[in-house]
Amino acid sequence: ENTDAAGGETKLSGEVKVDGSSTVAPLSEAAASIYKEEGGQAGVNVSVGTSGTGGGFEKFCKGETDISNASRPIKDAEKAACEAAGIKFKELIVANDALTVVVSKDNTWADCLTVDQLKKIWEPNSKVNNWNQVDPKFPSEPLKLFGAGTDSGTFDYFTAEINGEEGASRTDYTASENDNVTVQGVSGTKGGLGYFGFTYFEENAAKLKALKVDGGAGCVEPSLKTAQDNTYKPLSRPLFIYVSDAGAKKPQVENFVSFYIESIDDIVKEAKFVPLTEQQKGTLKSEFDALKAAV
Amino acid sequence: MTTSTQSAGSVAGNSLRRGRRRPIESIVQVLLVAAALVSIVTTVGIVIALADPTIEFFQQVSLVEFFTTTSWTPTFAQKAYGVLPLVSATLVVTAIALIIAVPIGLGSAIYLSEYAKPATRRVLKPIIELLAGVPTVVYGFVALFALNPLLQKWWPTDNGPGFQNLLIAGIAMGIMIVPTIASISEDSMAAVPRSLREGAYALASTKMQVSTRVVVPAAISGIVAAVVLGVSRAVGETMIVTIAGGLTSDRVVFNPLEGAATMTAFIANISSGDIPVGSLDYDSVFAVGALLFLITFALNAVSIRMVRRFREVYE
Amino acid sequence: MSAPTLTPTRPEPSAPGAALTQRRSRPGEVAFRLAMQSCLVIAFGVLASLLAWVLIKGWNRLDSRLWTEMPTGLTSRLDGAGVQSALVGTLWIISLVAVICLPIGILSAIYLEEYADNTRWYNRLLELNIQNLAGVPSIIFGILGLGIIARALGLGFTVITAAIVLSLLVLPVVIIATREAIRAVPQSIRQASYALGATKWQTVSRQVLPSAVPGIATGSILALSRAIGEAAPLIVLGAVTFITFNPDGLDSAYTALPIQIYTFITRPQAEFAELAAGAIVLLLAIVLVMNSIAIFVRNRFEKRW
Amino acid sequence: MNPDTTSRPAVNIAGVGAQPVAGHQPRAAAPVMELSGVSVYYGAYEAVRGTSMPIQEKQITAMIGPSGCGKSTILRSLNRMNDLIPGARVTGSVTYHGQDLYAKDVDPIEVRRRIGMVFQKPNPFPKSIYDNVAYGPRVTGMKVANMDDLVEKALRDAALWDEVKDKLKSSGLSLSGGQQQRLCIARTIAVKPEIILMDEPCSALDPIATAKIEDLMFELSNDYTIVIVTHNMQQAARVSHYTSFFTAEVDEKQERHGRLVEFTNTSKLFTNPTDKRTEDYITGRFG
Amino acid sequence: MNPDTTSRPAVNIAGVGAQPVAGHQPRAAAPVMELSGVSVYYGAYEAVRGTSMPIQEKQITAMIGPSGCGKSTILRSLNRMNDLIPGARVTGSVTYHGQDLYAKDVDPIEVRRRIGMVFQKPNPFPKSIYDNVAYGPRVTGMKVANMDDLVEKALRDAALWDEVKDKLKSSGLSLSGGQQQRLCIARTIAVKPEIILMDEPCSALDPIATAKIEDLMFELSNDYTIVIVTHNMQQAARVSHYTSFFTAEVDEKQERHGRLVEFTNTSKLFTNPTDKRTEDYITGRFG
Ligand SMILES: Nc1ncnc2c1ncn2[C@@H]1O[C@H](COP(=O)(O)OP(=O)(O)OP(=O)(O)O)[C@@H](O)[C@H]1O
Ligand SMILES: Nc1ncnc2c1ncn2[C@@H]1O[C@H](COP(=O)(O)OP(=O)(O)OP(=O)(O)O)[C@@H](O)[C@H]1O
Ligand SMILES: [Mg+2]
Ligand SMILES: [Mg+2]
Ligand SMILES: O=P([O-])([O-])[O-]
Repeated sequence: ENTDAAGGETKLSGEVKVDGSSTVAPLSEAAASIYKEEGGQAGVNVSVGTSGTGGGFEKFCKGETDISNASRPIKDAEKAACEAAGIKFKELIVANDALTVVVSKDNTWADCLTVDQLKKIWEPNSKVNNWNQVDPKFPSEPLKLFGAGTDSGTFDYFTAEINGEEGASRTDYTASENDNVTVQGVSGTKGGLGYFGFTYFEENAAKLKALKVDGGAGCVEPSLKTAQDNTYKPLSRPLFIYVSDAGAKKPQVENFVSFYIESIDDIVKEAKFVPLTEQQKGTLKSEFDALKAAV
Repeated sequence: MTTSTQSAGSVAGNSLRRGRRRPIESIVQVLLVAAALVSIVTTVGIVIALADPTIEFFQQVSLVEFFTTTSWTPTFAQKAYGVLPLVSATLVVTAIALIIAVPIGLGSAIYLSEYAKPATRRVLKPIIELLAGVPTVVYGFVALFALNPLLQKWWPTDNGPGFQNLLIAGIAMGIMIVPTIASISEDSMAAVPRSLREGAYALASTKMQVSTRVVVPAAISGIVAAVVLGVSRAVGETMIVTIAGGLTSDRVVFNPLEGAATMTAFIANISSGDIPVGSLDYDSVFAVGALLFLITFALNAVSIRMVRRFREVYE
Repeated sequence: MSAPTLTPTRPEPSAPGAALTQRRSRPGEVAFRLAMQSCLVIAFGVLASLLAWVLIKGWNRLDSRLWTEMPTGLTSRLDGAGVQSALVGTLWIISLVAVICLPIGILSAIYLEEYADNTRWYNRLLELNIQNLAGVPSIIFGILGLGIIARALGLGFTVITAAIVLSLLVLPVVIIATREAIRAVPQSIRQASYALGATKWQTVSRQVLPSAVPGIATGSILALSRAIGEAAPLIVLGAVTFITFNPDGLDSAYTALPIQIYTFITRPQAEFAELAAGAIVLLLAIVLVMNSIAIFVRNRFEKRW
Repeated sequence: MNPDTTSRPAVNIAGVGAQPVAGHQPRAAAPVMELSGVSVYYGAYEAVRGTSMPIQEKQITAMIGPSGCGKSTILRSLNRMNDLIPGARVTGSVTYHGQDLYAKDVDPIEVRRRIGMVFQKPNPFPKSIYDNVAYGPRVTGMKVANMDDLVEKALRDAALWDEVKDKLKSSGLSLSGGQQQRLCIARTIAVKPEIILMDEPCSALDPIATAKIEDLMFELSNDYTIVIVTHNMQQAARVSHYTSFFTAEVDEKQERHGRLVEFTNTSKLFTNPTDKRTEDYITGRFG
Repeated sequence: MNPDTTSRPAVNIAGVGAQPVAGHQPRAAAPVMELSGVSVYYGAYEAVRGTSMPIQEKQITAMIGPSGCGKSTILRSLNRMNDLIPGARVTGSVTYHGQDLYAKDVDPIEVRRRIGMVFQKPNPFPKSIYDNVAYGPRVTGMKVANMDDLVEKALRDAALWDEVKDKLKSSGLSLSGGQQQRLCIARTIAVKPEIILMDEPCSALDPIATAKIEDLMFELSNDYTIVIVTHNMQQAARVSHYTSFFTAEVDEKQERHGRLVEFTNTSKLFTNPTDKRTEDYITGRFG
């Protein structure tokens, strides 16, 4: 049935409102672009906002959007807001990401950091300001830190995994909503260190060096494969879209999400994210079917 | 027409009593007043939009903490609500902008008003006004991708400015306000009556003497008003600092080579981001907004005074 | 006093008829002139090179695709991407701003200049309020829009919300410019009209306004061009950043050029920076053309009474 | 225009060596307007004090006096143009055919239609010549059978028709100063007022244009009552039937107040002034 | 001031009934400046044509004539104030003690130090009274032993000292119009010029202030050469030793050009003008 819709036999119209994480936005933008070209529904208008994961949920739980992009799972407080407003939803994992820790190409000493070392660097009130404080084997080189904007899902995820509490972080680093700042900052600073989504590393691999991360099972390098098979621990993360029941009732939204799921491989490729595993894809389909059934 | 005598011309002794009603006049009056009220409603709206969350904010954060502590980290786990870092960054950027814009703007104005040939002035003045209209997102882009790389390249020492820093934001902002300052001070210099210049020339003054001893002092309140306007644009400017100024706000920064968040940059970043309505963090945006509103309010009051004085000087 | 004394030294002030020819050399004079001139040259030089830099940076993007193509989320197709939806969004917003803001602004100005008795406290308050609003940072208007217009009035994140917010933002500009234009119409024209038995509105509508049209047009265009370039309030309003369709109504989602530029800047692919530069050139072209028209109108048509 | 029905005043303020000529007596006439005890205030400042004088029908009444003595102020009080100045206030009585001009139920717009005004600097509207003249009839809602005829008549009466008949569509501002002033007069005539007030109508004009306007004024006095303010004594002497001389007195608080010193017929005022100050002024001992 | 050494001109332009009094003859004197064949252009427009006249030392020379005839233009050519008007150009010769004022190597700033100027509207700088007077000596780099003395002397000479001695620090703009004009004169005197040019210095003033300035001018003529433009014939007659009468001629292209009609001593010009146009003007037949 949804194949029919995706094939464009029924002419749909109306809006599909997507908002939320700026990390996930490229994925939904790619979906929207492919949908526009191949979805066969010229009357459907998809818009993708980038209010951030939290901002997205805020609108989502007010019923202002149909789909919310998220770079972390929904928080309890947000869930409660949705419940209070009578908004039911389904969480769908649409891609994987590897939060990549990067240093300058001039950094010849560090190849791998343990989670403990990362924590030592990033924990609240950390006084680590030189690479040799991270590891005495490292040379004396001032450590300059760059990181995600403090109101992003990326920041939440990184702090939760490394420092053990969401939002817990030292504060004296160059924070930016704009990951290009981190790219430029780290690549131009010999002792620089920063983190962001895998895509930004891939696009700038010529300027940056990605560090391996030792989550207890040895050093693992971030890559499509290690992110997919979850061996890049603890910084590989899933990326989500949340679809509301009310949204899914709208034929054009249902049609778009179906298309999103059908074409997920192309979309992920275009957006340069880490693709889903076969198992994840299976879950995705079944979750969506469950959603449709519920509607 | 109601009176038959309307077109009778110079018939003597016609009554002058109100003959005709003029309903259009009254309708127009009502419309005009209604339109004028829109601006009052706007101000009231701003105050309402700011007041509620701001009051809530200050129920949880004391004014003392807000104004005296030196770390602003509402989005971190260990939250701190001292607004001074945002204020200091705003000050630094504004100061840099003025250091650049005031001399260049004023110099340009003096040249245009006292030295340039009328034909030159006729061409350049509109161009300056034209440049005053360049959208600020353009300056942000240019600061980030063109100016800062240059600055980093030319910086004499190793620990030069970072990718985002207050210096570059200030420079870009300075460049941005040059046209405003130049144009308004030129206006006020042009408004100095010719007769004053002639009086000075007739006393055997040179051009420099006329410019610096007569024209600039006579136009000073207009010039000050231009500078104050420049300050208030710098304080309220958002895009440049958001793009090129940085976001750090955990301590008071006076070193322009570091990046730091100004009040506006904080608002722009947070209000597009990840915070739930009603939370303290959300309220903090409005508290900063209210502070910004008050600061610009004060600046405007100064500027309005200046302009008024400047208008009255020669009357 | 008899024959003129042509003493070579600088004469005692009252010595009549002394030679006028020994020009004092005035090096300070020359230096000052040069300093002032360099200020102007620097100002123009810097601004010109910045604009030139943007032009060069966006050069590859400066063809019709910029406005015939939509933005794309497909990194493999970035070459063919444009900013049509943002351009159309900007045009929508600006037309609405014109419709909302200009009548209100012009009527307010007429009230203040021609009708208000400015010895009354409420009229002075009104005036002060407008001058003050003119200096309120644009981002505060974003907060107003978010809290009151989008949420409290329930207009949501739509074209009309953006248009109302930007209208309120530039309203003081229109009012102040219109007042200047109205004030520039000489009193003698009003008096002549009243002396012929015209009523107030007849005088205002038939004499004052037509004469003030160039000034009003100038102020209006400048206000609109300011509104076109504003990004900050739209960011606070949460303007949508990716749209592959053109807005089709007041309640439609939208994006606008400054927002599109801002989001392009944050993307990792180099093509986005290029596209941002291209979009900037487009935005600049619109703004500069509008401003030029405004300045031309002012210089060409403004009456010198 | 029939010269026989008018008596042209012809006082000549002579330079040394020129022969003074006594002016004609004004025609016998009834006052159309009467000022009695008129003071005009700008805010708290009393600009002119207790002025009483008549305005005679179809005569030219001139007001002279040094700058700032309140001539314009009094003139404007005659058609309530002072209403337009915030804070201006008139006390005493100004009557028009016996009606109090400042009574509550008097419509100032109606007043101004009856009592027209021509200003110091020619101020044509930035419209076509035709529209300048047609403006008054249009806004006052006059019933006009044929506007073209009315415009032509007014322009003829203002002695401008021949000069502009081929370019009625061009802007009033394209005319020379003297022509512009005649256009302003035509515009005023077009609404068929009874009285025309003129505030230094020639002071912005060259001598030739001035002569034309003076001739015109004189012709107009066949049909209209004219009040003219002038700083030019010669002009008052040349053109008017009656002259009032104003001056400014300085009071104990060093404030200056305008005062009517003498009002009488023109030839008497210039040949045989009653007041010492008038004599000083017209003989050039001050001013 | 010693009245014996000066001859006060006293031509009286009389109204009817007043007795004309022939003016005194001017003192014998040598010309300080000479205009010969001076024409002044604004761009392509020739505002004044071929003017030739001397300026006599320590005498008052008046320039009269209807508006627009080029009086101000000629006056400004005497201290190169025309240099400041873009496009203004002077042909013919203006000499100062025999030196060509417009020679290449003449320093216009030096010219203006010697030949000061007072303007129609009083234009004190928005500075203190003291600074207004001290301005000239300061900018010209005069060696001044004691500036206070110099300021006092200048203010005394300008007959203003008594009125302002207690408020030298208050703004020049706080003075009345007449006082402001005397301040401008004091300011000019302070740089010890040889010649003072005055362009309608009383036209913005009331009669009392005017009288004061006229007295002052007359006293100043003991020490200074004065050239005054006035639109007020009476004033010229009262105050000057020599008078030049200008008028405007209209040429074949309908352009108006100023022309010097007659230059002679004041009493002769007013009692026995040579030119018909002068006579018409002073007898009030036009203007
Ligand atoms: N609108 C006004 N507000 C306050 N004072 C005014 C106003 N108009 C005129 N005055 C004052 O009233 C007095 C009389 O002015 P008015 O214009 O009537 O004089 P006038 O005789 O016409 O002079 P002039 O010959 O210069 O035109 C002057 O002192 C003037 O300053
Ligand atoms: N800066 C200027 N540019 C062009 N033309 C000028 C300029 N100044 C004066 N004129 C013209 O030159 C002519 C003479 O002007 P000028 O001011 O010398 O006359 P005036 O005799 O002083 O008149 P008034 O009595 O009105 O002051 C006039 O036609 C005037 O329009
Ligand atoms: Mg007057
Ligand atoms: Mg002049
Ligand atoms: O935009 P975020 O994914 O960082 O919330």
